[in-house]
Amino acid sequence: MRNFITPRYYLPALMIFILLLIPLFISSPYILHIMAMVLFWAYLASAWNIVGGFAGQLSLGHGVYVAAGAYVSSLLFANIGLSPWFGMIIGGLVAALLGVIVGYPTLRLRGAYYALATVGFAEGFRVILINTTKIGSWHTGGAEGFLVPLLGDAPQHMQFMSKVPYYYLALVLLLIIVGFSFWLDRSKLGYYLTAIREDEDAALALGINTARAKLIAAALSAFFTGVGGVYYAQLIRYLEPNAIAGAIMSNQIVFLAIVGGRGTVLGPVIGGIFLTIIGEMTRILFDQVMGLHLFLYGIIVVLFVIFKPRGLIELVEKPYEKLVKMLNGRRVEGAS
Amino acid sequence: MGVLSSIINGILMGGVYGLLAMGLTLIFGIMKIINFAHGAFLMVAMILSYWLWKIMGLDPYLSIIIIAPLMFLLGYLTQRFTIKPVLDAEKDVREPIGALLLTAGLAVAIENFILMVFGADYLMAKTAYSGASINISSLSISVPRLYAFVTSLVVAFLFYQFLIKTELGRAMRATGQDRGVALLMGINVSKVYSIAFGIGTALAGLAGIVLIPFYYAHPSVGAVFITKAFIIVVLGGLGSVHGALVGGLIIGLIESVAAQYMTATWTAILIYFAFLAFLLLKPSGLFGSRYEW
Amino acid sequence: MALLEIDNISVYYGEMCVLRDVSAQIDSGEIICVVGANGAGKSTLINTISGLLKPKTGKILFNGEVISKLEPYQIVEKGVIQVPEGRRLFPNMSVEENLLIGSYTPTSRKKRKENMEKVFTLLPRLAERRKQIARTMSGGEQQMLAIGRALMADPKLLMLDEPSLGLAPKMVSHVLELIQNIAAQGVTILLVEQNVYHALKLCNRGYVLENGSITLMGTAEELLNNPHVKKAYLGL
Amino acid sequence: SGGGKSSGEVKEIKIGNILPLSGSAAPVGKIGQQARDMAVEEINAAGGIKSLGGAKIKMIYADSKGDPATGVAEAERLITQERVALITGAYQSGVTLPATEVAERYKVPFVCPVPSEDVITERGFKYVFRLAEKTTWRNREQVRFIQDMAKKFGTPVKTVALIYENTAWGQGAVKGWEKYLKEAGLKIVLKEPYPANSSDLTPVVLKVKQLKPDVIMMCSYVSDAALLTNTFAEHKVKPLAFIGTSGGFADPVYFKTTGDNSEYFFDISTWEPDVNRPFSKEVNEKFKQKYGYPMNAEAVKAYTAMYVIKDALERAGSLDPEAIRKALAETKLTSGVTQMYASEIIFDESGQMVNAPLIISQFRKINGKMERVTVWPEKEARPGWKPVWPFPGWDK
Amino acid sequence: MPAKVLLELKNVTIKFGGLTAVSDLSFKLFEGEIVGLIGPNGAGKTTVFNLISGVYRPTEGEIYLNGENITGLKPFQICHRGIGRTFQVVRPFGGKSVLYNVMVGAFLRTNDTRKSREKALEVLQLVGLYNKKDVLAKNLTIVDRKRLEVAKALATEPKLLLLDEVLAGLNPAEVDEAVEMIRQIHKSGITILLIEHVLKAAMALSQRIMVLDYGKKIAEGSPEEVTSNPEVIKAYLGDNYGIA
Ligand SMILES: Nc1ncnc2c1ncn2[C@@H]1O[C@H](COP(=O)(O)OP(=O)(O)OP(=O)(O)O)[C@@H](O)[C@H]1O
Ligand SMILES: Nc1ncnc2c1ncn2[C@@H]1O[C@H](COP(=O)(O)OP(=O)(O)OP(=O)(O)O)[C@@H](O)[C@H]1O
Ligand SMILES: CC(C)C[C@H](N)C(=O)O
Ligand SMILES: [Mg+2]
Ligand SMILES: [Mg+2]
Repeated sequence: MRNFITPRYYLPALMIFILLLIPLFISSPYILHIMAMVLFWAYLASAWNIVGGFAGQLSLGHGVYVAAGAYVSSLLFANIGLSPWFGMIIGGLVAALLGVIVGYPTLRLRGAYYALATVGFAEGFRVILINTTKIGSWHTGGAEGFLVPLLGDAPQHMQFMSKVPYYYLALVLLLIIVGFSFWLDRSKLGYYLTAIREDEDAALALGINTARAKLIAAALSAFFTGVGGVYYAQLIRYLEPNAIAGAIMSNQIVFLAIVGGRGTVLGPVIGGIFLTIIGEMTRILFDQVMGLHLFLYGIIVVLFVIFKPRGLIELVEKPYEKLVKMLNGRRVEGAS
Repeated sequence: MGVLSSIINGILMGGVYGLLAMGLTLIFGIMKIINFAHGAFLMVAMILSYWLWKIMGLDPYLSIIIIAPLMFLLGYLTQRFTIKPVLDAEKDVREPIGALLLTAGLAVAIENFILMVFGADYLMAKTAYSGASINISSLSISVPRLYAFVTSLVVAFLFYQFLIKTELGRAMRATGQDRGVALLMGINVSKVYSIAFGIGTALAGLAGIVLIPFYYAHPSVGAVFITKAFIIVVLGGLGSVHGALVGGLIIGLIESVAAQYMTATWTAILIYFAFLAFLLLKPSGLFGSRYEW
Repeated sequence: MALLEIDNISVYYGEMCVLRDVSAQIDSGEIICVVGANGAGKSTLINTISGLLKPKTGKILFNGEVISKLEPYQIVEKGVIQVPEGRRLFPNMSVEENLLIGSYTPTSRKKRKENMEKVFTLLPRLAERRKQIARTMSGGEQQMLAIGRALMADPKLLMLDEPSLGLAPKMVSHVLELIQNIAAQGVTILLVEQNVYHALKLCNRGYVLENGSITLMGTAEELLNNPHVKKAYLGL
Repeated sequence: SGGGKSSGEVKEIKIGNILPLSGSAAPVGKIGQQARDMAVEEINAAGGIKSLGGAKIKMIYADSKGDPATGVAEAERLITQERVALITGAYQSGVTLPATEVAERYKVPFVCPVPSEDVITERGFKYVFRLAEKTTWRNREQVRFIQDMAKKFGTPVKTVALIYENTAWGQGAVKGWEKYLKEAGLKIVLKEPYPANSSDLTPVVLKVKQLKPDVIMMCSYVSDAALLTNTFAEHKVKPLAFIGTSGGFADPVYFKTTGDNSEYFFDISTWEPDVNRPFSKEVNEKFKQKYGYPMNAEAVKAYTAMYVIKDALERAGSLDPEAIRKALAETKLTSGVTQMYASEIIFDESGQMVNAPLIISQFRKINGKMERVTVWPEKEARPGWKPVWPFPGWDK
Repeated sequence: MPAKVLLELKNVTIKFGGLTAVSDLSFKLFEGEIVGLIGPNGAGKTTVFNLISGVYRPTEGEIYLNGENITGLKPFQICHRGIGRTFQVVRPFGGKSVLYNVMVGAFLRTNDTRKSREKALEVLQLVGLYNKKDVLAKNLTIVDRKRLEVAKALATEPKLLLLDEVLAGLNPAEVDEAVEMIRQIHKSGITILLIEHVLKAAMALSQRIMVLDYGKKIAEGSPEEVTSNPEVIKAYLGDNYGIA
């Protein structure tokens, strides 16, 4: 029991506590909306990290899973009134299925071949979404996009007029994925994925069914990403194939994870939070001059990569360790 | 007749795609970096070429003598001052993901810089031959595309000779196979990287120049071509120069001929999924070495 | 004046000191052997001379000139050539291309034809296999090629890092013979070997490197008779 | 929510504007911004909003990047952070759809000058007002034009090829075309969507050439519009008529990139520089002076929108969103510069402007320069000009 | 000795394009043996390992483990059935610690992280890497990498261990240590097949030696028998063999 009052436990707890309290101090729906988006992006980056970081498979097509989750849950919601809460599970499962479908043919692909194959798949999927206006009698909107019906305040259908519930929902999702990553990092599967990332042939020789491990990783990653898609659908309430399944979405997810530090538990979270806030700030502060804000954003990414090639996690890890040490020291002193 | 026309058009366009893919495959083969800024460089060259034509009346093909060296320099400096530090930090990594991300960041910065400075207009050099076509009975062959195709072939040939025959070309290939040992051969690896990136960028520039008489430049024009170039490079086999050209021709042909039998949007789907199916059979592309990866 | 002079160098990987105050010198025409346990720092020493690693303190002189601040390619241009541990050929290039790359430096390029002839007479196997892709060759052939490639650079100082590693006994004697032949042509040689007995038989002088420091040096004979060497490296 | 203060203390009125200011639609976003700025400068220079004590309008621009999610975030920000009185935008229907929903939720009026997707005003929203015509209205007029020409010139039109970009806008257009062409008894021989921003449209053109349709109708943004036009020229495709659907064909850049190739093409829009309406010439001239190129219909709608808003603010006399909404709903503008767009501006129940004036222009080379010449309907036509029908061919 | 046959190769052949790397090879390994596999460079030794461990599928012939036909099984399936191997070109998971590397192997027999760690530490003791358990694998020297290679394979609790030149690059003193280590492993009940060019060690360890040349078995027998076989001397040892 004593262990639980070490900084290693109470610092994260403190962080979570602060995150929980934020809505009490911020009333601006816009800021809450942005903060929900920030947490949401951190969540997506973490979900990607399962396959892109731990297993080292650079997927550049994760938008597909966001879209799958979003479309499946929204279609079920609009057509048979299925609550997106259930849609989350079904959307996630469908995304996971897609993850396996993409994962299977790409099993033998390594490195850049895999990365670019996922680009091809995602593009193909996006074009299909654009070209499909109906699935059976269900209207999907094609390129016109799909408007998620607005019910007003309907918590049972994941719709709220206030931003606070969205914020908490994003926070919960993020905590779940971080908890999962933390577990994964220490589990057999995590060890296996890391081994595959480092050297797939050697992993095979150690009895690892690399194909299965990769498919499990792909399915898990796609599942969580798909769940994120369901959230996105209810937050934005409009699904547009280019925006949701396009390269911008897919690349953004990867950006965040890598800038933060891929293959680590908290790297993608940090990347998601940092970059999203920076992107938002530059856009708001510099959108008078056409292009300026994205120019600055690009430059900032470039500088991050040059100066912190292993990810922003480096920036946070050391001071955090120091802080833990310091607090630890003080506790010991205090105890004596 | 229609099919013949579309075959010809597919081949002509395919050559240009191949030219663009060649630079991408070169950079990958030697530095193991997927260069996401390739499309942005294409765009920069198109815009430069346009302005040279617009202000000085310089024919785009003549502007090669100015733009190719300029693009080379741009690539050279980009590698020297941005990619090199990242690569140095990722020395023992097989695939420098950081460098990949860096090029993606650069792409965003370059595109938006051009947007800031030159605005978002759609620019095209309407040269005398821009709309011209050679008509043989009902067959018409677009002159600017023919020029572009011929240029692509010539450049591909010269470039291939350069890689195979010259000292520097050999050094570049050697560096691509093992950069650690290349050092021990007296090769200045970081300079070779800069040159490779410079040449890759210049190739993107050439693709831009041959496009500008019949295609519109704007800050995000790179996006129109880059995904195609990615697919082509993988199809041909990463790092394979002739693979890039053949891949370009294949994609050009499918795009053009298949569109006669289905809508143009479905050809896109066909291309992407045929590509995946192909990779299933041949995971390292047409001419890629499975030993490389 | 010594051809190569290593003056009190220390080399680190990060925080870890791998070579500590190492000094050594090699005169023109000598065959020098460095022996030492695994992990003693032998490869590190060679890589530092080649410029792949930079000493934290101390310096290295070649022909009286400080080279420890130069880039690897500049050092190669001076004629300091290494045959790296584990051969490291360019796997997808032919035998011939591997050799051509060997003579990349401007000075060696001039003598390319003549050196190629020399390599082919020394290693007739390579002449037979000119067009074979390096990766498809057997271990022994690959080692031949690695040495031939180094010879193409017209070395003044040739450093070989465990050239007999993984070779069948018959091959080992062959390679060591070859080294002797090369030396006979006036190339100074720095040899790192686990096959201590064979190596010392071959060379004039030797250094024993242990835990990053030179603990012993002397003529081959002295070392062969040294009780510590006998026990630790010859297994006698 | 909104910035409801009493009129006495109002010094400036913030208006939020969501536009694509980066990405591939940035050029059109920029024109929209310029047109709005010019109008606001005029309004402020003329003493601002008098019923609010001469309060000045302050424009706040937000870049949607053409991305719906960004559009939503910006709508949230404009409303809750900037506390704008109302919003205009968002050029693309795809961004407008979710962004207007945000406004509806906060009960902040949203004026849409350009986006034409039908459904925007068909969702029962109360705070969304659209100045633009619906996409299908254009289709209806285009078909009427074809029938009219066929009769007038005695050239029967039987077959039509539809070429459209595969986006919200294009897919919306094709629905209208199908409906009205069917009603008119015309046969669609080709329905060809293509991916927006194509690298090569030759395959599409070759396909059309094979089928030899009587009329070719197109729906494209400028890069594809120009590419199509030039490729048709290269392959000398010769139907009775080429008809564009505004957007790219109405973009000032279009002439620059197509040159003579576009001569004799038709386009549908709501405004043309030569249109016979009050204020048209003057405003366009001023715009040309200021920015170096003429207005297009979308610029005019953006410009007009600011005057519609001004009028509503004057009548509302307050920044209370409910008051503004009510004023907008009661708009009945029949005088002033808005005349250049429509002689009468009224919104129906759904917030849709009724009777948006649609006209057809033909591209003609006059004194060595390409111009858009209004040719239909006859009463709006440039005096002395008539449609050239059928398409005379490429060897001109 | 009525020992049980653990592994049997029956007429195994593999061709790479025109090259027959292993040709009509048959042999048996009995439970509890240490057998040496020697031969000139390129004779096909490593290829035999790759065949047994499932990296390659034989063009012809079958492979049996404990009487079960394992021909064509995937490497991981074969590992599950109890064959561990090391690679001639060592392949550590470079970016991870020594302990992490070995735990990956240990996870084959458990799902529990704690148990896997215990097993890994035990193995590290055995191979003498315990003190370096937290070092990143890529920073190990060649010997230590070879030890790690053995440790990883051992952690999978194999019945049969295939060792590919684990002694190469060691000096005589180190060879002695390593030989001792292999004996320990053998003692713990593991059957061993080893490829080795360091003849002294191969002879000291092996109860039986097979000699491969051009993919064919040219000799088999006790170390003494084999090394005095003229064919072996000609193909492998060379005429001036026998100095050290
Ligand atoms: N890249 C590296 N980073 C950190 N430490 C390293 C690195 N490379 C080698 N070392 C360490 O430096 C020491 C010396 O290594 P070196 O390779 O020079 O030894 P060696 O004498 O050549 O051994 P071997 O006979 O195994 O080749 C070893 O302890 C090794 O673990
Ligand atoms: N995948 C492959 N493709 C083509 N040839 C191969 C392949 N693997 C091995 N070979 C060839 O098969 C032959 C046997 O190789 P192998 O690696 O088994 O030799 P070895 O006996 O282990 O030699 P060494 O003692 O040098 O390690 C060699 O000629 C080699 O080039
Ligand atoms: C081009 C415009 C007339 C159409 C508008 N951009 C839309 O998306 O609805
Ligand atoms: Mg070494
Ligand atoms: Mg072997």
